[in-house]
Amino acid sequence: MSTIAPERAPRPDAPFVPRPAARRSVLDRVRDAFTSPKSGPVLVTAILFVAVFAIGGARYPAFLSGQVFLNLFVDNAYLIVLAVGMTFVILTGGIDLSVGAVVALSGMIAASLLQSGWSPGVVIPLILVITSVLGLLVGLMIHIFEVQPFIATLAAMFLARGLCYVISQNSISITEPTFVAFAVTRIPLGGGLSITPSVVIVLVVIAIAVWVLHYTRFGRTVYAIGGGEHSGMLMGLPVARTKVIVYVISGFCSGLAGVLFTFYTLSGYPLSAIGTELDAIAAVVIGGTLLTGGFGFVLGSVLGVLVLGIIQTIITFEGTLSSWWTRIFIGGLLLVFIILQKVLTSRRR
Amino acid sequence: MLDTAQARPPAPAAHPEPIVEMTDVSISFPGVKALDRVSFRMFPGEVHSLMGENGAGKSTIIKALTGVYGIDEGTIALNGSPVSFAGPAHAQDAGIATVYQEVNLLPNLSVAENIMLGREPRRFGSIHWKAMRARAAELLTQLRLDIDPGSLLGSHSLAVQQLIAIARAIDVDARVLVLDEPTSSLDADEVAELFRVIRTLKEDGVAILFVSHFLDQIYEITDRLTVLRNGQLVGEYLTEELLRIDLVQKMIGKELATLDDLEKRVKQTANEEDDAAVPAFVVATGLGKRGTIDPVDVTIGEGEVVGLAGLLGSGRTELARLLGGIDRADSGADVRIGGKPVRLRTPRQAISKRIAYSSENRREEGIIGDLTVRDNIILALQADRGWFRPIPKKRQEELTRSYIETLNVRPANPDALVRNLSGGNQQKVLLARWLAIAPRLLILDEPTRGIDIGAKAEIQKLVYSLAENGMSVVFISAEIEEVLRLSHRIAVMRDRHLVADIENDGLTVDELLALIADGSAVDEPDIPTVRTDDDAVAVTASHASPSQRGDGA
Amino acid sequence: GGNAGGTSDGPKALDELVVGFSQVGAESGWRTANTTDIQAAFKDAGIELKFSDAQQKQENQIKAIRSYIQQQVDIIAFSPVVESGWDAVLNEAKAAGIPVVLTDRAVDSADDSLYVSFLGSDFVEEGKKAGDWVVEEYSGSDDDVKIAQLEGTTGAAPAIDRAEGFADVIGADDKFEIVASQTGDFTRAGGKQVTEALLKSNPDIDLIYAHNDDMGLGAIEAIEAAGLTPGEDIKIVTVDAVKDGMQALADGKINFIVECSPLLGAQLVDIVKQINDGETPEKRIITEETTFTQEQAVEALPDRQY
Amino acid sequence: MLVVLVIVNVIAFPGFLSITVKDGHLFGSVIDILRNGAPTLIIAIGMTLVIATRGIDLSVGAVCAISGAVACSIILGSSTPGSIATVATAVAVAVVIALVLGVWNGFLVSVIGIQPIIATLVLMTAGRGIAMLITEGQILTVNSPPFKALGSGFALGVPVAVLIAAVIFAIAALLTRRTALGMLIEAVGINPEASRQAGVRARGLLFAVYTFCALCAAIAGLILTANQTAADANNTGLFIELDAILAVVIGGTSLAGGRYSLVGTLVGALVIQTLVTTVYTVGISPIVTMVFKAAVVTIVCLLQSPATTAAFGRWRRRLTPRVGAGVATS
Ligand SMILES: Nc1ncnc2c1ncn2[C@@H]1O[C@H](COP(=O)(O)OP(=O)(O)OP(=O)(O)O)[C@@H](O)[C@H]1O
Ligand SMILES: Nc1ncnc2c1ncn2[C@@H]1O[C@H](COP(=O)(O)OP(=O)(O)OP(=O)(O)O)[C@@H](O)[C@H]1O
Ligand SMILES: [Mg+2]
Ligand SMILES: [Mg+2]
Repeated sequence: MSTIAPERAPRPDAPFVPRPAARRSVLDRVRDAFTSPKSGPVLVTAILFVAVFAIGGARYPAFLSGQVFLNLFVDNAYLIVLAVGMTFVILTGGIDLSVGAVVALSGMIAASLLQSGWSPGVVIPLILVITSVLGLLVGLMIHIFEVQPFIATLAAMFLARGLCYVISQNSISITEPTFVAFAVTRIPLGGGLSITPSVVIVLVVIAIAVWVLHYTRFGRTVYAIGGGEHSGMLMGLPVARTKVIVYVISGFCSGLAGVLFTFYTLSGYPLSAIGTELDAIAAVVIGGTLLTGGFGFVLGSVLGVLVLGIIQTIITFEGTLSSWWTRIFIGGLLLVFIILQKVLTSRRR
Repeated sequence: MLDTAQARPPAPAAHPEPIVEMTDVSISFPGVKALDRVSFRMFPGEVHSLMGENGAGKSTIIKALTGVYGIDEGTIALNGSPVSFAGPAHAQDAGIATVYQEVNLLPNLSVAENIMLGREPRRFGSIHWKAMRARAAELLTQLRLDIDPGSLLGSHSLAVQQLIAIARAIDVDARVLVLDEPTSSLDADEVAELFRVIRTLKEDGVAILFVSHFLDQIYEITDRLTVLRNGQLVGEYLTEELLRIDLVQKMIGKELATLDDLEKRVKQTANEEDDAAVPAFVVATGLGKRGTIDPVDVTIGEGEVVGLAGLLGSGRTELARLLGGIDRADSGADVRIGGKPVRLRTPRQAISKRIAYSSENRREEGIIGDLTVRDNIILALQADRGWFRPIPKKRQEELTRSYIETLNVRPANPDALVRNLSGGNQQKVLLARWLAIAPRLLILDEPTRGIDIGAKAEIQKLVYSLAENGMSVVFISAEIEEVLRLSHRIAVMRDRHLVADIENDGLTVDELLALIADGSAVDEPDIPTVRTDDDAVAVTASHASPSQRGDGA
Repeated sequence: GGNAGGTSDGPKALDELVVGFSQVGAESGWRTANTTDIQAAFKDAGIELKFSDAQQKQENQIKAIRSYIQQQVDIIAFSPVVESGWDAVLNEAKAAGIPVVLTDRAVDSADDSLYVSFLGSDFVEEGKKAGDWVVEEYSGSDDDVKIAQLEGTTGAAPAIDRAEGFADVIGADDKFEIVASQTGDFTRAGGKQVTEALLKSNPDIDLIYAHNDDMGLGAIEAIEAAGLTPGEDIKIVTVDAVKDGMQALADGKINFIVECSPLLGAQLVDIVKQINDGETPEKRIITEETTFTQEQAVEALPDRQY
Repeated sequence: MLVVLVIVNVIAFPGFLSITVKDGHLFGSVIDILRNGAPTLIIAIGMTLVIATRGIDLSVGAVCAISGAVACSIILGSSTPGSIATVATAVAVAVVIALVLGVWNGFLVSVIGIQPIIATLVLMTAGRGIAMLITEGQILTVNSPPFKALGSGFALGVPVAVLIAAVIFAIAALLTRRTALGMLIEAVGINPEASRQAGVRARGLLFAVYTFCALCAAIAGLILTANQTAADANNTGLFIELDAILAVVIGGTSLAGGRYSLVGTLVGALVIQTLVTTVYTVGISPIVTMVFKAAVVTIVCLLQSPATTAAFGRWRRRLTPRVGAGVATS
C-alpha cells in the first residue's frame, strides 16, 4: 500500500484543482483499476474465473482441456446472448424477467412452423421480429404507462409462456436440415478442438454489443439513464426513446437466444428455459454490473456466464453429488465467488 | 398591489425584437400556483435576470420555457413564432442551452462525456473518444479548470461539477443560454471566469438568462431584470435604472431597512464576541486523511464561529467532512470535545456528540426527496433517539412549525414532499434538520447556497444567536463577504492543507483574498496567527508524520 | 469417433466400468425413489456411477451428457427431461462410441440407433389402465359419471400421455364426462387448491382422476375439508403407488392406483452388464407394473419400501 | 398511489366477485382466497419492508421449504406427533432456524455489501438443497391434528392461516408506523447516503428487515406445509418469491425502494390469489391460464398507471367545460 506523498510546493501556474494523474504512482493506478466501480469487478471476475479453472484442472483429469473451455461457449451460447441483452436493460436500471419464457416461445414458434414446412429463411427472421415487437410493447408499457419494469416484463413472461402452451403442449422435435446442420456442424480449430456455428454468432453479437455500448450515442445514453434518468432528460438526451429501445434489444436478443437454444436442443418445448432469466441476471450481476444501473460492461456479463457455466461443469465432473448436495454446492461456490469478488474490489478505507 | 401595469422598459436598440417571449404563462402544481399569468421576454445580446425570493417561480419559468413542465395557459414564442417544447432535448435543438438549478450531470460518466454527451464528435459512425476528450479539455481550460477530462464526474466536488455543467452549456452554440443559479457555490475567481465567457457570448448576440441571489453579480453582469414574487410578475426593469434597495423591496415586498439594521446587529455582536476569551471546545490534533487532507491541528472555541476560506477544491469540504465524521480520518484519531477524547468514525457517533455536518451537496447527501418536510426535519433527531422511541406527534408538529416559521419555508406545509420544494427551500429544510438536534458544533458547508437575501440574513442571524448561546460553528461559504461577516476566526485552506489562521477583526475582503491566493505561507513551519490566548490554540498545519511522508514519492 | 470409450475392446471388469447417469431432477418423491434405487443398485453391483441432477432442464442434461463424453465414460444412461431434441448430443455420443440407455422416459428421435435400449414405463398404458378400472367400476349403471381430472405439470410427458390413455378408454362410452380438468403441477398443494375450487364450481363430481398420488392426496384433504368422504362420495383414481398413496388406498380414501414403478435400478444394471459383455439388450424394456385395488393395497403395504 | 389502488381494488373485486357469484359460491370462494392467499400475503409483508430498503429477497421460497422440512421431520421424529408440545417445539425450531437464515441474508447484504438479489440468490439455490437434505428428497407426511390446524383449521369461524396473516400484518403495521422504523426504512431506501449522514444506522435496519422477511417466510412455509400435512422440499414455496414481489409491486411499492404501502401489498396479494382461484373456479383451461394471468396483470398495472389516471382526469375536465359551453350557447 503506497500513500500519496503530500505535494507541498505550490505550483504558481497550476490552478487549485491539481490533476489526479499527476499525483498517482503505478501501484496506485493498479489499485484504482481494481477498486474503481467501473473496471474493478470485471477484472476481478476474470482473475477469479482463471483461478477456478486452474483449480478444477488440478482436481479432475481431463478438465484442463481446451475443449472443456470451448464447451462453456458451446453449451452457454444462448445464455451469453441473453446476458448481453439483459446487460443493456440492467444498465438503464431496469430488469427483464421475460427472457426465459421468450426463449421457450421462440423455440415453439420455430419448431411448429418448421414442422408445417416453413423455410428457416423465413422462420428465423420472423421469430426475431416477433420477439422484438414483444420487447417494444414491454418498453412502451414501461415508458408510457410508467409500469415498473419488473411487472411489465413479468406480464410478458406469463404471456410468452402461455403462448407456448397455446402453440402446443407437447414438445416438438425439429428435423429440418438447416437447423440440424447448425446443431451438428463442428468448426474444427485444430488440435481436436472444435466449436459450433452458434459460438461464432455469439462472438459477433458480443462484438456488436460492445461497439454499440461504447462507441455509439445510443450506447452512452444507456449508461446515462442508469446514472440518472432525470438528469439525462434535463441534459436533453433522448431518454424515452432509448429506454424503449433497450427492451426491444433485450427482446431481440431473447429471440436470437431462442434460436440458438433451438439449434442446441433441436426441439421446441413449452417448459424449456424456466428460470433462465435468473441465470441471465445473475450472470450480469456477477459480471460486475450494478442492478441500479450505470456501471458495467458486456464483457463482464460474458464472464459472468462463463463463471456459472464452469460451476456447472465442476458439478458434473464431481459426479458424486446427490440432487440436494448439487444445489448446496452451487450456492456455496456462488457465495465464495461473490465474496472474493467483493473483498478484492472493496476500497481500502 | 403588483405594478404589472407599469410600462416595460424599451427594447435594446441593437435588437428591438425579443428572441424569447413568454406571455401570461400560468403553471400550477397540486396545492401551489407556481406561476400566475407571468410574462417574460429576452433580447439577443442582453443578459437578463430573474429575481425573486425562494419559491418565487424562477426555476419554474425556466422549466416552462424549456419544456420540462407543460404550461396550463399562456403562450411561449421563440423569434416571434409560437413554440411548445416536448422536452429539454426539443428546446436544445431550437437553440436554447440550459443549466438547471442543482447540478444535473451523470456521476457514473467521465467529465468529458458529461460535457459532450449528445454532441460527441464521431468518426466512421462511432464516437471519436480522442477528439471528445480534446474538445472537453479545451472547454475546461476556457473556464480555467484543470482537471482530467477522463476522470469520473462523481469524484469531483460540487463546485467543480457546477463548472462542468456550465462548460456543457456554452459548448452548444445556442442563441439562448439559460443559467439557473450557476454561481451558487463558485467563488470569486470562477465567477470572474464565467462572466468573461458570458460577455463574449453576449458580444455574439446570444440572449442570456442569469439567475442568482447575489446582488453584486446581478449588478455586475445583467442588463435587464424581471422580478417575481410568489409566482406573480412584479415587473421588468433595466438594471442600471433600478436601485438595489428598490430591487430588494420589489422582491420581498418589505422595506430593506429591516434587513439593514439586522446586518448591523450581526456586525456589532461580531465585534463584541472577539474580545471575550473563548474556552476551547473541540481540539483535534493531526486530523487528516491520505490523499485528501494533510494532517492539521484544529481548535474551535465554545461559541466561536470559525470560517473556512479557500478556493474551489482547496479541501474545505473534506476537512469539514472529517470533523463531522462523514469521512473516516486515517490520522489524528485524537479528537477531544470539552476535554474528553471522542471517536468520530461515523456520522452517527458525531451526532451523538452533538456534532452536525450539513453537506454542501443537498440533493445527493442532504434531503430525502420523497419524504415530507416534517420527516426530513426530524430525521436526524429521530435517528439519534433510535427507532423505538418515536418523537411524539405533537412534538414533531411544534418542531416543524417553528422551523418552517423561523426559516420561512415556502410552501409552509409540513406534509409537502421535499422533492417538490424550490432549491432554496430545500436548503432551509436541511438546515432545520441540523438545528433540530441542538448541536454543540455545527458544521455548515455552503449553508446559504441558493438562498435568497431575506432568508440568508435570517439564517445568519440564527447562526449568530446560536453561537452567542455557546454553540460552536464551522462555516464554509463561497461568498467571502459572508464568511468575513460571520466568523470570529478564519482558517484559510489551499490545495488541501491549511495555510493560515487569522483572527477576524476588521479583516478586509482584499486582505483575505490575498491570503487565499498566495500559498507561500505553506512552506513556513509555523503559521502567522494573530491569536494570543492559549486555551484556543490556533489552527496550524502540523508536520506530517514519517509514515505520511516516506514512501509513495 | 477419435476418442472412443473402451466398449470395443472386449468386456471390462465391473469395477473399471464407469457409467454416467443424468437424472431429470428431484422434483417428486417418485423421482427421488428412482434416483436412490438406481444409485443403490450400481453400488451393489460395484460399478462406478457418475450422477448428475439436471434440475428439470434439458440444457443441463445436454451439458451433462457432453461432459460425460468429455470424461470418456463407458456407458451413458439418462431419463430425458423431454422427449424431443436429443439427436445432436446423442450423435456425439455415438461418434465417441459410447452406448446410451434411456430410462423412464423415451425420446422421439427418428434414428433409433442413437440409443441401445429404453427402460421405463408406458404412460399411455397407465392412463388406459386407470380408464379401464373406471369403466369397469361404473359398468353397472347407465346414469352419467362426472369426472374431474387433476393434470400433471402442463406440457410434461406423463401428464399428456396419462390424460390421453385415460381419454381413449372412457371416450368409448358417452356416459362418462370430464367436467373439469385443471393442472395441479403434480403437487399436493396444487391438487388440494384445484379440488377446493372444483368442488365449488362442480359440487356433483363423481370421480377424480389424478395423474399422480400426490395430487390425489391433496384432493383427499380438500374433499374432507368440504365435509365429504373421499373414496365414497367422490371416488379417486391415481397413478404411481408411492407409499403415502398406498396408505390412503388401504385406508379406503383412494379407490384405485395404477403403479408406475421407480425401481429401475436392478434392470438398468443388467442392461449395463449386457452391453459390457457385448450383448445387445432388448430395444424397449417396459417395467412390469401392476395396479392396486384397496384390498391388494392392504396386503402390499407392509413390504412397500418407498 | 394508495388512492389509485383502492380504485383498482374496487374496480377489480366486483368483477371477481360477480364471477364467483355467478357460480353461486361467493362465500366459499372468498374464504378460500383468503386462506390460500395467506402465505403469499405473509411473505409479501416481509418483502415489502425489504424492498422499501432498495433490497429484494429471492430466498423466501427456500426458507419456506426449510422451515416446513424442519417442522415435519421433528414431528415425525417425536413419539407423540399429535401433542401440542411437539408441534410447538417443531414450530419454534423452524422459526429459530429461519431467523438464523434471515440474519445470514442481512449479513451478506449489510456487512459484506453484496447486491441483495445475488446475496439472496445464494440461499435461494442452496436453501432448497438444505431442505431436501433434511427430507432426503422424500415427501414427509405427518399425521398431527394440531399441526394440520395451522394450515386448514378454523378458529372463531375464521381459518387459522388468515388469523396468523392478520396478526403479522398488524404487527408489521404497528411496528413500522407506530414507531419511527417505517420512516427510517424509507429514508434509507430513498437516499442511503443522506440517511447515513443524518445518523441513520442502515446496517441494523437491513438486518432487521431481512430477518423479519425470513421469519415471515418461515411462518408461511409452516402454513403451506400444514395445509398439505406434508413437507415437500421441492415444491413448497416454489416461485412464491415471484408472487410475493408481484404483490408488493402491484401494491404500489417501487422496487427502487423508499415509500411503501402495506395496505397496497395486502390488496396486491389478494388480487393475485383471487386471480388463481378464479382460474380454477371458472375452469379456464390450463393451456390459456398463463395468457389470462398476463392479461389481468397488465390491466391492473395500466389501471394504476399515472398516465391512465391523468387521461381519466383530462376526460373529466373536458366534460365540465363542455357543459359550461353548452350553457353559454343556450
Ligand atoms: N414539481 C413540483 N411539484 C409541486 N410544487 C412545485 C414543483 N416544482 C416547484 N414547485 C413549487 O413551485 C414554486 C416555485 O418553485 P421554483 O423552483 O420556481 O422557485 P424558485 O424561484 O426557483 O426558488 P429558488 O430561488 O429557491 O430556486 C415553489 O413553491 C415550489 O414549491
Ligand atoms: N485534482 C482533483 N481532481 C479531481 N477532483 C478534485 C481535485 N482536487 C479537488 N477535487 C475535488 O475537490 C474536493 C476537495 O476539495 P473540496 O471538495 O473540499 O472543495 P472545497 O474546498 O469545499 O471547495 P468546493 O467545495 O467549492 O470545491 C474533492 O472532493 C474533489 O472532488
Ligand atoms: Mg430555483
Ligand atoms: Mg466544498
